[in-house]
Amino acid sequence: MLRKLQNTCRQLLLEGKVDVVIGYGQADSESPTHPVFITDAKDVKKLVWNDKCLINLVTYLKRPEIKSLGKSAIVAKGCDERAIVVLEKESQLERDSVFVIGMACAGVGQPLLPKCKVCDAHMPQVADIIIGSVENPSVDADTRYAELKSFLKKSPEERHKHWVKECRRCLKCYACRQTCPMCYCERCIVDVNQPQYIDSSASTKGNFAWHITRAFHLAGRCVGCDECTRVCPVGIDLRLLNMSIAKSAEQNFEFRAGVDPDAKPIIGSYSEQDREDFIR
Amino acid sequence: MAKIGVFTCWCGENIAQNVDVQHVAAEIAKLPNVHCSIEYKYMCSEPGQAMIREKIAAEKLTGMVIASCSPHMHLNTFRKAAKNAGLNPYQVEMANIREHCSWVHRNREEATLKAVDLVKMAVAKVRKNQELVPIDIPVTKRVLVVGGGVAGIQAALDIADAGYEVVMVEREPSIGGRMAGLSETFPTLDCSQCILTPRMVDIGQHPNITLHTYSEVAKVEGFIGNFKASILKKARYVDVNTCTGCGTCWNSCPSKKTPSEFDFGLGTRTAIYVPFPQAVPAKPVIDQNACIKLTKGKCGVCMKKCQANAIDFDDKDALVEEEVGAVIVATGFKLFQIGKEQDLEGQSGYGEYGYDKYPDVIDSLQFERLASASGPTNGEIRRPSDGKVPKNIVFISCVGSRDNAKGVPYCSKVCCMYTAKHTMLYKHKVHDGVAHVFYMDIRAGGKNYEEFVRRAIEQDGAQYHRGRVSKITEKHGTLIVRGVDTLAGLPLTIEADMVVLASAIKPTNGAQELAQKLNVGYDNYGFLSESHPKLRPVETASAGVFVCGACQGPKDIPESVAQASAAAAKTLVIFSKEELTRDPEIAKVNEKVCAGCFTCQRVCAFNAIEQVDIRSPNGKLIKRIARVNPGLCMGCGTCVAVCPSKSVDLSGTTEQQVYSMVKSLT
Amino acid sequence: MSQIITKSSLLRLADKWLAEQKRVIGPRSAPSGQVLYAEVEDAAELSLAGYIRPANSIKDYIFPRHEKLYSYKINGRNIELIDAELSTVEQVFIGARPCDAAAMPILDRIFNWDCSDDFFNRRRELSTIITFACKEHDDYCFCTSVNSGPEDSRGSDVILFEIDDEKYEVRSLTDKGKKLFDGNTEESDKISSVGPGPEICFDLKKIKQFLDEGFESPLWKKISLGCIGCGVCTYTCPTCHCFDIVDEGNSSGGERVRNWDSCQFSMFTKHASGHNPRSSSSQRGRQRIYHKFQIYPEKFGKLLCTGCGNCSRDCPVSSGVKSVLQAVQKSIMENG
Amino acid sequence: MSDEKEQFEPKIIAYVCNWCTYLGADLAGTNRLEYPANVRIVRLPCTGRIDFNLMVKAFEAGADSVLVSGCHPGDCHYTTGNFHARRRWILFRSLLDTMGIDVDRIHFTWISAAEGKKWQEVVTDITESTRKLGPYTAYQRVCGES
Amino acid sequence: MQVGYYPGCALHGSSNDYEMSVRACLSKLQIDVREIDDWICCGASAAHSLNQKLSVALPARTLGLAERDGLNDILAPCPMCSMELCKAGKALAEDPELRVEISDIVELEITGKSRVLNLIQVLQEFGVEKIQSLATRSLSEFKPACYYGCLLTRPPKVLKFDDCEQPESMEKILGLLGAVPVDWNFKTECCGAGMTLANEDTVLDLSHKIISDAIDHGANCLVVACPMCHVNLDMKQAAVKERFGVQRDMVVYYLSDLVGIAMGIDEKDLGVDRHYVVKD
Repeated sequence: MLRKLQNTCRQLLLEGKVDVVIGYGQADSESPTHPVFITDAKDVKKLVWNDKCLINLVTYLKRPEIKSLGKSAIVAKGCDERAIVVLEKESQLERDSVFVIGMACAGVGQPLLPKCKVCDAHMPQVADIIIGSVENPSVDADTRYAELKSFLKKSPEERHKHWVKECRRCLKCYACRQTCPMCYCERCIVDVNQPQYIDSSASTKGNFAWHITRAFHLAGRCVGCDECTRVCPVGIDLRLLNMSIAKSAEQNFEFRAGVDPDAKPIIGSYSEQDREDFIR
Repeated sequence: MAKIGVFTCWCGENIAQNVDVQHVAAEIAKLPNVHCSIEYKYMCSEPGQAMIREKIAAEKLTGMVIASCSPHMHLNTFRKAAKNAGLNPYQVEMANIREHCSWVHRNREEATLKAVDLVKMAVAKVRKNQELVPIDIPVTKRVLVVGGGVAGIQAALDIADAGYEVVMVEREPSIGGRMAGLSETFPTLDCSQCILTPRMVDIGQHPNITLHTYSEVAKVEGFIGNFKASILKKARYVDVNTCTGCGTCWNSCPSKKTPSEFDFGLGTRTAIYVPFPQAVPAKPVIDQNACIKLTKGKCGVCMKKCQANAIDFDDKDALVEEEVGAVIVATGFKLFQIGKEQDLEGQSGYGEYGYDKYPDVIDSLQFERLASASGPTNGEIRRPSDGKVPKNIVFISCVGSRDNAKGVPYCSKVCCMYTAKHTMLYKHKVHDGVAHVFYMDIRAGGKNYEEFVRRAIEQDGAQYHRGRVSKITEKHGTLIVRGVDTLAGLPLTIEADMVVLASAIKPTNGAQELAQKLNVGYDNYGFLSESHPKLRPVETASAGVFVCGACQGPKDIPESVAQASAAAAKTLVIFSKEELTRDPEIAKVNEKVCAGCFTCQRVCAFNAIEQVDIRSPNGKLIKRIARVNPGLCMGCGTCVAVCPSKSVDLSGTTEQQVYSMVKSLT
Repeated sequence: MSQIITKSSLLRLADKWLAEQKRVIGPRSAPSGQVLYAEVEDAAELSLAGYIRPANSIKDYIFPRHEKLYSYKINGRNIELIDAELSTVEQVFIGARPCDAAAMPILDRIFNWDCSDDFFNRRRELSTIITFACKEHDDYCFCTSVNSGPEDSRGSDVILFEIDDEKYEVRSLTDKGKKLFDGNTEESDKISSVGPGPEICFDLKKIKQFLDEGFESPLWKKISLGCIGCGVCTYTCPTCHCFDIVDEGNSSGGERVRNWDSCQFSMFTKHASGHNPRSSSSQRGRQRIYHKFQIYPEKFGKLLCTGCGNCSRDCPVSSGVKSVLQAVQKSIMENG
Repeated sequence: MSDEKEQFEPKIIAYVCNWCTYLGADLAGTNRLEYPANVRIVRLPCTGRIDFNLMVKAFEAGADSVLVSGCHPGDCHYTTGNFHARRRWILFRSLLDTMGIDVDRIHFTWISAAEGKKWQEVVTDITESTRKLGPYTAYQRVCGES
Repeated sequence: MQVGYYPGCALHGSSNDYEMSVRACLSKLQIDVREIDDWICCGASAAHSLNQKLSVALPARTLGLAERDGLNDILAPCPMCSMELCKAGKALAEDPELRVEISDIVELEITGKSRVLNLIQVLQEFGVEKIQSLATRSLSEFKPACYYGCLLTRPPKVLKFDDCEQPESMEKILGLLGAVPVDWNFKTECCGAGMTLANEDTVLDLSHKIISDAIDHGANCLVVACPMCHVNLDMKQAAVKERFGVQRDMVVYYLSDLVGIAMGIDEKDLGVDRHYVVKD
């Protein structure tokens, strides 16, 4: 697989199809992978592919520094790739401005990341080329949201306490925001102080408001790559929040972000039949 | 630094009774930025307003709050007052301490407490208010009228007579619409064409009216005051300018077999034809499917015969652009297709009536042609099958109307009247004939309408049977009509020579497509939606687009005409100013921070948000952002709620204003 | 001769401090598995072994990420200011790492340079830092490359050396430290020490040279490409100390607070005018290195880095001071 | 304690649309329909304008309950605003539920300009139910913490 | 092609000639006809007038049996039966609660998914052209008036195989087999059906209208697909003749009779000789 990957990228660069390849590199087999940006065909050997390739590189497609490098090819797992679908839907990139190298992937991380255990995107869908091949398991919604389900067994009070605890830890380092491929706003609402939507302090109040906002701004957009959770230095399980909206979206609107390129975004569309049992 | 004046109103006892207004005024006086806080018996009264004006001038107020009744009651009153005193009217806010407070709370302490809060909120808001200036949009003083029926004609003439240009688009080769095909009209029985054709001629000759017949609206862009419509002129193969309408061509055309659309198939026409003698323009078109030259390549008789050599077989469809400031939709109606419309799967709606199976079962518009002096039988009632004059004729009303199972649930409104009319016309022409009517109810609401129906029954002896017809069968050339007379409580079988079905009224074909082009809503049946059933009956969801006539719902001629004039009046309101003034309380995009996700565009019900490219001086695309079209935005603010970066805000209810209101409650 | 304490009695001691209403702060594993410095209510919560170092640093409790400076009440037109009272709680850090403790003198200089910061100083006074010398290190550690090391005792009041799973050797360095342990240790002849620590991975002199000339070097752009612009490195760094002061409140009053801020945020240097002198992530990445290895040293003669490696260890994309400086070193080797 | 509960006057912040619910409340006034004085109305053009941040802010401002109300589906003055709003609420409620925020303290209603009576009932019911729930101390504690 | 077979009471009693005809015809077409084991009465016109639940439960049990035996398509040659089965199936498919309740009552798992077909539908399913290809003789001497009666095409919401007011399907089938169906009025007229014994006058009157209209429009025979219609038009024809003096006898065939004849089946095997009115 790795050879095919490297050859593909070499070709792309030599033929001038792309100016930069966004991929995974690694200092040595022990250390974690890091992003590499290859502009010279002879550097493709720097590319690696293994179960340490956790980062969702799609987030770089939104960064001006990377855009300025020209047309890019990107190494993407099935789960990462969904972010590209959403970014296209939201006019953040033109599909043909990026060459997607889809990697067949049966899961990454040691131990396997939680998302991989319930992943149904082992094989990329919209990639321009797919390298390798694995069985694409079908996962039912119950399994997909099992973690959330068990969390919701807690009483509302317990749940509230849980999040208060988590928010006390939060440093407001915004790693969750910065790493998210969907957080491409030029000015994040949390950086606005006229009006002050969200207290900028890393106080429990400020953190609480922040995490509600972050999660809800991703409603119908979060593709569940879980980067926010992975990068959190104090280990807040933001996955649960993202999941609670994703689940609602799937249950109420049969919608999963980034899965069906033709589906209408749920924020910005509506059905007269939308449920309103909670409305008096 | 804001200088705010707060004026608390007693509203006589209305407020003062349950709210301690002095206390409120005193409390509010303590607030920062509040320069004066005054209570008075009647703020809305002239002395009250005078006081307000003085204060504004004296204290040089930059904003003010009126604590009194509902803003829906007096906001404009006080904004005017402010304006007269030189304060920007949008610096005025109201606190509703009457409807929302003194009138609904008996406990004086609580009510007073709440009143103070309400005023605090208003002060907090006005602190953040900005001066707003109404937006001016240039207006193209031309109107596009879609549909050349009686409604369209009326609207067009009204506007043209007022001195503005009108562009009329008609799908058929001639204007006139449905009314041109009618015989006489209820309740006066005056000849339809006699009253309509002069109006048609006026349209044709009016210096302010550009007429596009045999044309359709292909596309409409833009917004109120500034529409751009592209109109598809179908190939006519006849040069309207050189053609004199002498008639040689259609008299000599060898292809005569085509069923006439105008006569609903009861007569035939030639391939080159004018739909009816009084057509406007009185110039023919060539039916490319019937023309021998155009189908088989040889013939061209008309071309040879034409003195003016106006025939051009190479004619092509063409697009013309028209710039207009308003659009009036008057596309009219068609009849429910009996036995053809699969309104309910497995049912062909009224197959049991054998329409299309028995030639002598016809619909009401066909009957109009039979009864019309200009019709295929020159006004004699003769049945299609054998030209025999029917001695027994049955009219069935509500065919499709008021029928959830097989038709449409609504009442088509005019059938009761024209059915009564039909019985009269029939009796006046066939004195020894008998006219039977099967009906559900007789709905004759309208000036002289009920009297008209009574006349049909009492003077012209129409036999009315309250009940439905279950089946029509045929035996030796007579139609066996079996139904029930629910008043008599007996089954009823009538041997008829001819049956006329009063078919339901539906919007004409293509009405929905047109509505989509204009961003106008329509109901389940395709009738265009007015923006308010009571108060804005001719306006639509998209500003500058008006509806009139049967495309908005079943209507008779007087109603259609009245509504057409209403639409014309509304259009003239727009044209009455050089520039259109729009409420400035609309959305605005902060283009610096907009990331261009266009969620706002998706939620906008008025297509008010467009995508704009921001380019560097050397033309390089920097980014694509959203921009609000002030001509279209209605100020709902849905875009604000969905914008994740809050790059769009709503003037008059900015995020700043709302948040400071909420914060003021702590 | 040396002083010894058993693990169990150390924990008992910690419980005693808790009983004395002292705040005890030490490594504790979070639900997610991360080990973080946190306030404990029971010595048993402490996890003293089995990891390299906590993901955060002890600075959190001396220079907290969110701190009230004063509060204000608005009553009609008059506004009343209320001073925030200084902390009064004694706090004991147990199980700090030398690279945490060594940051304290560095911060002291900052918070007492042009004016002395009462909030900070009071917390320092009230803090006693018990450090664990490092027996182990990982690829991220580079203390030895920045003039520190696994037994660096700067900033510590007490430093403990693990003898075996049971015992520590106690070296009290200050009276504060002594007071805590007096009477709770046994005499012993064991003198323990730890290994040499990580091998030196870049040459400070070379780095210094490069910084002197290399401000405009294209290298900065290259090595910052991967940065996603979060604040993890600065917020988990024992020495980073930038902060922002804001008012938070409503119509009836509020607080003026001091929050951590990060030079890695694009907003950090954004002017009201909209102009941003450090608009690109390469400028921001460069800034952090210059601050640590040139600007601060030029002012205070010391480095603004203790080589703890948190910046890389916690970095979402595994970048950080070490890898950057190694890259710098490499480029020097390659093209002088 | 129970006595205090009796005394407790909940603070309720209502975000209502200008064309239906606000007028409904006006009608309640014109008809002199009495209801508890605990509600503070914020008038917005349309439910579509009401962002979730506003509800969070209301709690931060010490509200014990929040009411969001607008035109019945299909009656929206701006044709579709309330449909978009409804969709967001569906998603937002599931998030709040996960965060253990008391969904019994966020009320959504459709109240038309003709339903002054309904406005009276809704406000009365919400006030009473909130009185029973007591002050929203859980959230206020969050806001208190530094 | 395989169909479950639900004869219903009529075909096992008064109208066993119909059963003969259907079985003979279908076996010639090599359609595997499986009689549903242990089927019970459909409730016909009686049940729903007594007890709504009973009127669902009776046909439901038969449906349940069919599902148990894995029969997806059920042929009910009697329109009354097929309508009852259709209605029950529809009700069960649309109302999960009812499904649970009824399944419980009849002690069978019912989904309501199995399709219920009448004779015409089965022939359509099999393929009219295919029948034509199997035909050995032309029906050119037959000028049938195809009589559907009041039930065969109803309820239209359920039975969508033909237009409910102006049906054509029988004409199509017979037309292809060479017959010359006449265009006439009373295709979907009621024959009095259940009134045979209760109110003979009405039945005779209605039957007379039907027969004479057929004759008026030049038919030389009637074709039906309903046991009840056959009884009223065939068995009662003598009585009709006696009362109204119809000019001549009209043989009343079942659809399957003529299809069978076209395929060269002996009239005896089709039970045509058992009719009251026979060709002289």
